[in-house]
Amino acid sequence: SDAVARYALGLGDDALILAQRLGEWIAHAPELEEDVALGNIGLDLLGHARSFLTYAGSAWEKSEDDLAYFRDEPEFTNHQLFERPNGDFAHTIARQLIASVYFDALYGRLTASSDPTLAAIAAKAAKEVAYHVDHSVQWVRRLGLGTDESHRRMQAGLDALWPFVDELFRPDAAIEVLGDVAVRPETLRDEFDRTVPAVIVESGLAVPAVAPAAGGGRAGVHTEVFGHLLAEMQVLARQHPGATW
Amino acid sequence: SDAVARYALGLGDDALILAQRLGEWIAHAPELEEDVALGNIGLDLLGHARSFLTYAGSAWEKSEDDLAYFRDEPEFTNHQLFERPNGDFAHTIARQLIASVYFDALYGRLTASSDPTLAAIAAKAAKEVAYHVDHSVQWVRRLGLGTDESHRRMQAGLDALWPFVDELFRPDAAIEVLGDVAVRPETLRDEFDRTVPAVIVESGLAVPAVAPAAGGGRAGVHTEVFGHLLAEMQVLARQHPGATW
Amino acid sequence: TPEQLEFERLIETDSRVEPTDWMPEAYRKTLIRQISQHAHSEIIGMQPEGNWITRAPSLKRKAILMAKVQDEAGHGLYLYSAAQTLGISRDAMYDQLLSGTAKYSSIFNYTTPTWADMGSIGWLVDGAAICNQVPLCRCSYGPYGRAMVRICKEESFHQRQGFEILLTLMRGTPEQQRMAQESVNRWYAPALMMFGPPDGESPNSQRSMAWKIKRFSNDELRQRFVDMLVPQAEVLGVTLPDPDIRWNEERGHYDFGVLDWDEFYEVLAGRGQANTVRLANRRAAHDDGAWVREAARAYAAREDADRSTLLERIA
Amino acid sequence: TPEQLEFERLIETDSRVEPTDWMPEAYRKTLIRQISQHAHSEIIGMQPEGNWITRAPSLKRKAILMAKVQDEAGHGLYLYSAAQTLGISRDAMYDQLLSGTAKYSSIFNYTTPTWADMGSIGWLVDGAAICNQVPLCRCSYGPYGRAMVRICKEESFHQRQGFEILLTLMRGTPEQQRMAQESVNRWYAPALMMFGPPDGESPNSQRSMAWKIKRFSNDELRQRFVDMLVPQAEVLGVTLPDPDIRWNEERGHYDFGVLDWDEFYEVLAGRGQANTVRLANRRAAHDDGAWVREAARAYAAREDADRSTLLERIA
Repeated sequence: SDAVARYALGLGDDALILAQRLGEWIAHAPELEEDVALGNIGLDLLGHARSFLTYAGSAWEKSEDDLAYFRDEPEFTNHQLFERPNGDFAHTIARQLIASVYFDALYGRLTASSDPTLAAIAAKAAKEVAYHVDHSVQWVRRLGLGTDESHRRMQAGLDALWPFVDELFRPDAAIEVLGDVAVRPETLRDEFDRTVPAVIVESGLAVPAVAPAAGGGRAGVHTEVFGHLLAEMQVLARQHPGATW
Repeated sequence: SDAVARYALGLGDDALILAQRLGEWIAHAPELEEDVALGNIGLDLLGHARSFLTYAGSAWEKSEDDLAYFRDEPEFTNHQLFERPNGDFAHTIARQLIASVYFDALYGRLTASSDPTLAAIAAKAAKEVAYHVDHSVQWVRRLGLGTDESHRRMQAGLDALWPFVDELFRPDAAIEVLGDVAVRPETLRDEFDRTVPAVIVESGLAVPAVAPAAGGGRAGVHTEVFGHLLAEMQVLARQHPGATW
Repeated sequence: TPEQLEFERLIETDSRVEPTDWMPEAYRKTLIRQISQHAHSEIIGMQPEGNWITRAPSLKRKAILMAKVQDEAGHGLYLYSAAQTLGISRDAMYDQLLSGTAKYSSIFNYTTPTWADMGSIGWLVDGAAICNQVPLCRCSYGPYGRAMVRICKEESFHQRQGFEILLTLMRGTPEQQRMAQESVNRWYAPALMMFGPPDGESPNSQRSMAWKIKRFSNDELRQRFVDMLVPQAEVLGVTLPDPDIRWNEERGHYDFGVLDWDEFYEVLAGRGQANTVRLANRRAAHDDGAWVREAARAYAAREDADRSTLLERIA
Repeated sequence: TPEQLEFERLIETDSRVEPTDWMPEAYRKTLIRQISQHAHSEIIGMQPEGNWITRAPSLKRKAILMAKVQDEAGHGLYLYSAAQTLGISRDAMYDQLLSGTAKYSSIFNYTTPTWADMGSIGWLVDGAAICNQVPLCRCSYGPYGRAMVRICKEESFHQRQGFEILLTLMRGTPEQQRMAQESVNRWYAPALMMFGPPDGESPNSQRSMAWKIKRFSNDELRQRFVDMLVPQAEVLGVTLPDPDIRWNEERGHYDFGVLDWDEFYEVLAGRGQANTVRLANRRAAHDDGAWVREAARAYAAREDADRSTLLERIA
């Protein structure tokens, strides 16, 4: 149905846009092992995105590429967190910590969806994001407890990304109506609050006390960096409309 | 004639692409005075670009915007120096030093062009680039002689941009045939060599000893960053072909 | 005291108070707060428009936009200078901005997702700013009043350019028209809120008016703005997103609907679209540029020392 | 010496030399140079393709490209490990790369202005690499030979993907076909030069062949490559940019034209399209990441200390 497709679209956009950001890191990571690790995570997310977008598109006779390359900014429904710039490695890790724990909680629950396709995608994705959680937790710890500079940068990264946490867990009327098919975002907040602040504190860092941003990603409202991201992502596909690659 | 138009196009592309890079600085400069200064320089260059492109386009019944927004990468004929990324402030200043002295020498001579339009554009531009030279020379001095860090960064900036100097002064068969209309690039090298190395040395820095890059900007060969720059610059105009703004 | 009487006389006779004149501490503080907030607004206000410089859809528009954003930096510098005459340093003001203790106009916490926002900011935001600022040209404090004269001239130029952007879009393709209307829909109410809360909820206004810093109340200025907008919207062909707008023959003004002040207070409290991003960007620029400013200082100190040595040798 | 005899026996009988075996110093040095250059090439080789990850024109291609570039980082790590068995540290090798004293394959100093270059790199550059590397699977030094077995498997996968990219373009729009042909025109000759100078001008080859590090001469491998390319180009429908290519019945091979070695030596001397940019990018990544690596070291040291304290307390 259209409502299920829109739900899948949101999940697909989240994964796609974060994968796009991680793709920017490749060949620029602080060490080769991280080129591999960030590439792996990006690839996993891209895989999730493709599954969700293909499923969403099946309701509208659109391909994953129609959706990824030929929608404009207000039609993208990813949460704003995922489009935020990479910043330094600590910023990226802060975004990864929030994102991975969110995905982990979400996919864990979505595995029980009454929609078998969503359940199957989530089951596969859940295994992969568990590794992503590990990766980010280890780095938050290393950077939080490493040197003065890494501590300062890690805290700055958390502070910069924290305003975008709230949006992930806001109630969404479009999801309410889906019943057992979808996971109500507000029900995931507990798991996030049990995990992430503990990691932060154990790493010698402070849970940021900052006001949440207004958000609106699921409704197509994005931060100013997003238009630039899309310009780059879509440039070639749009130069050759209708072409096959 | 077509040959004169192609010459003007090259000059226009040089100014346009450097203006685009300087536009990226605005609201991110190290101090407000530099937001103003880099903005001013960018605006001047954009003005030169518009004059040259309008003149070039008049031979082909194309507007400045047709040329700026609807050519693809291999049709842009700017030298590679101007498309190189901003890097840190020292990189930008290194690029400005090379660019401004080059423009200063070029426009000074082009004022005597037998083509009255080129001569008039050059005469106006020459006055403005004299200020750009001052601005960059002062900053090279401040950064070269300022602190250890600024010295290190300024040297790194010069080292990174120096491979792109050579291309500016290579003989160009397309210019040879233009006689008194154009300035043969190789004839500008002397003035550059009299000015820039002296500034570098007086600022306590070393003239880089690095191999020149292969170049080819005038023939449409660009460095890998250029496609990304174009994607951003042209995105909106291309989304609305034929629209007026 | 005689100074106090002299100050009161200056205010009463609509003369200017100058930096060297005696003034009440509260007057000074009020001005410092207002002028520095105004300066901060110019500086933060560079960001929403700066967002489109690299993507402006024509070279002419790119040039106009670059010049405009640069004007804003210039206004900021000019206003910081005016505030400095009241005995506060630019660094101190700038630190207040970066630490989040000083405010800037809440309007700049909205974002610019489309090119049409370059039009709406000019027409609506600069338009509201002008309504606010024209009376400030007669402000009792001399340096601020004079700064505003110059700034108002440039702002009205900016407003015309914004109007022109929207006009071109409204005469363009259906897509461009939609883009313009959608943008006006987003900016209209926030622009009206730029004049501040309704008069009943604006406690400091009274005193500022007595001191002739402020000349009209928030609601008076808002009314003036709406009266100006409605005919301009008709020329543009855009619909203002308020079904309650209608001409009131009796009042000689346009009536308009009640604004959603809850949203205003949300943004003011830091929960707008871009509050944290705006400050973070400004801080990043400041931090990334620290080594440059340090180098400039070190170089200047060295030059001074060289000059002293030279003078000593000559003597 | 008996060790020397044993080494010679291993070489003669096509057995593997292992890290714990005695080996001549020159053999060790040659291998270190070759393996580390190979590793560096994988690392620098991430850049020309990394350039298109954010712009890949379909999600499938984006995934394949990300996986490929990541494989290259993996190959680099794998090869550094193989070289380490010869008694050189990864940091030492990496420093040689960053300081410009070590070389990497000159082919990666060419740039990738179009998407079709993702096809040409796969088909031509990886194709040439495979021709070079398949014989290396039988290299006399064990760890290198075994590394090559794994790498060759992945490379031939990459080559197929590159072929597929070009095939899709050649079956696409006229613009796509032009893009593919133009790209092949640029990459063909540089790919042929990947095998190194003509045999007459390649002084070190002889010894490497005697040591069974290398199994075929540069020209033999180049011929093998051309023989492989010609029929594949026919399937693709692209023209190889060499008018002298024709089948030589007598030799049982394709004849081909003389290459412009001047350009090769220009690029080798640092005057290619991207030499300085490639190294500068790698250095920037290394410098920007210094604080991360330092933090990781400090954290690890702290963890070790904690563990020792814990053990002491238990004891």
